[in-house]
Amino acid sequence: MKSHNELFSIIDTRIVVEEIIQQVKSVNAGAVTVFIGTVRELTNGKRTLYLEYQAYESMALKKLTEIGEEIKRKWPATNVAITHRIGKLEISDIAVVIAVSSPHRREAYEANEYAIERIKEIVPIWKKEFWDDGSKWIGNQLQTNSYE
Amino acid sequence: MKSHNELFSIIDTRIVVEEIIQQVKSVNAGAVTVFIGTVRELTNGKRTLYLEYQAYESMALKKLTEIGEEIKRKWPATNVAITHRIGKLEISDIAVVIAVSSPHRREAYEANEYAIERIKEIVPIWKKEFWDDGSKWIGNQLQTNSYE
Amino acid sequence: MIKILLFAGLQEEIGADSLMMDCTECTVLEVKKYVLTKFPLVDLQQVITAVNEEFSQEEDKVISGDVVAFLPPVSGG
Amino acid sequence: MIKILLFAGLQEEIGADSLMMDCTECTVLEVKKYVLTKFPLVDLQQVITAVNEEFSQEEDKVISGDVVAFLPPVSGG
Repeated sequence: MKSHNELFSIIDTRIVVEEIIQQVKSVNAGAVTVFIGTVRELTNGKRTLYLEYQAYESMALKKLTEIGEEIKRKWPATNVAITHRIGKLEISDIAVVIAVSSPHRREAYEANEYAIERIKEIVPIWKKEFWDDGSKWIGNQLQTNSYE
Repeated sequence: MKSHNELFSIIDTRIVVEEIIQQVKSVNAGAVTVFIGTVRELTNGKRTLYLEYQAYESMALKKLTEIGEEIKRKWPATNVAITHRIGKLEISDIAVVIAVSSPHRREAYEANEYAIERIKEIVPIWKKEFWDDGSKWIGNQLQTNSYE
Repeated sequence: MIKILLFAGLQEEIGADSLMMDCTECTVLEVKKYVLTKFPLVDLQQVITAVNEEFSQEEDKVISGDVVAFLPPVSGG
Repeated sequence: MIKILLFAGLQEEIGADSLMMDCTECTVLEVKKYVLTKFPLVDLQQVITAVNEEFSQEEDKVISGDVVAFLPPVSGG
């Protein structure tokens, strides 16, 4: 399964960072920023065994594309590509990659951070954490904090 | 030639981004930020043919290592790796890669941007731009601006 | 008929990834009430809704053939 | 003897990547003046210096065997 809309994808296989970087390459780019969200072992002192991500796929893809459009409006000289993985992820696996290229570095950092904030606000993707004593769907990360 | 000090390197061959990312991987990292500085074609409307980077190598390596130590003091939970390329670089070639991993994303962005600012301040590396009508050593980028 | 999509914890609580509701024209609020009538133990307070993949308000109209998604707080990224 | 390292534009202007200066103990300022005496057309106003790979001030002491680097404004990254 790979449902993708050029620069914005939801996939259920391993994300290859280099491929996302290639999607934003441009002779006008002096800077590329990349954000890689990975599964970490400890969250609030609790040991995660693995995660499961679920998406409302068609809407998630639409919202990722919208985030790309928002970024183009705010920072017109940038190029953006975002891939989010769903399904079962182990510790250190990559859940999301955001690549932004820009002539100048300031915009590349700003646009990249904007993208991850917006993903956490509007993209319908959910994470379930599995520990050795149970599991839980994680919600509302922006307020209750877990991985940010 | 590859003079490196574990996480901090000056090389005169192609930089492989994935290798730098691997150097900061950790089960405690939920976020990895990567900055990739590339050679762009147009600077202030002028078409660059290629660049040449020169370093005071031993001191540059020492200063990169110091920047890593500064970051560890400011953001103790981060891991940092920096590789800078020297010699002749063509358009779109990668000049520098900075990778920062961290449990939380805010620090990973902040530490990464701090690293590139510090590189432009204290690391003895110089860039010469070649155009079809001449060439020039670039200096003082932080004030007169070119690629930032 | 309206299709109701369920995700994450809500999907597990209800034990289905979608439900059908028989109506030709109603509001999002009515769809919510329908679900609460059938599954009174479910908590929809933090759930936001999307109609045909666009975020919606409780007063928004829904017609037969529309897809209403019930979205628990997201945790992607 | 002190070794003086030159880089970037300065290296090209002087036409050498290093110079030697005969002194057993002097200051960074004296090393600068020595270079300006030999190459009066060179502009050192924006150049900063490093002694043994550490940034230095004009009043810093230099002894035989030290390496003094003349660093034009950097442009790495």
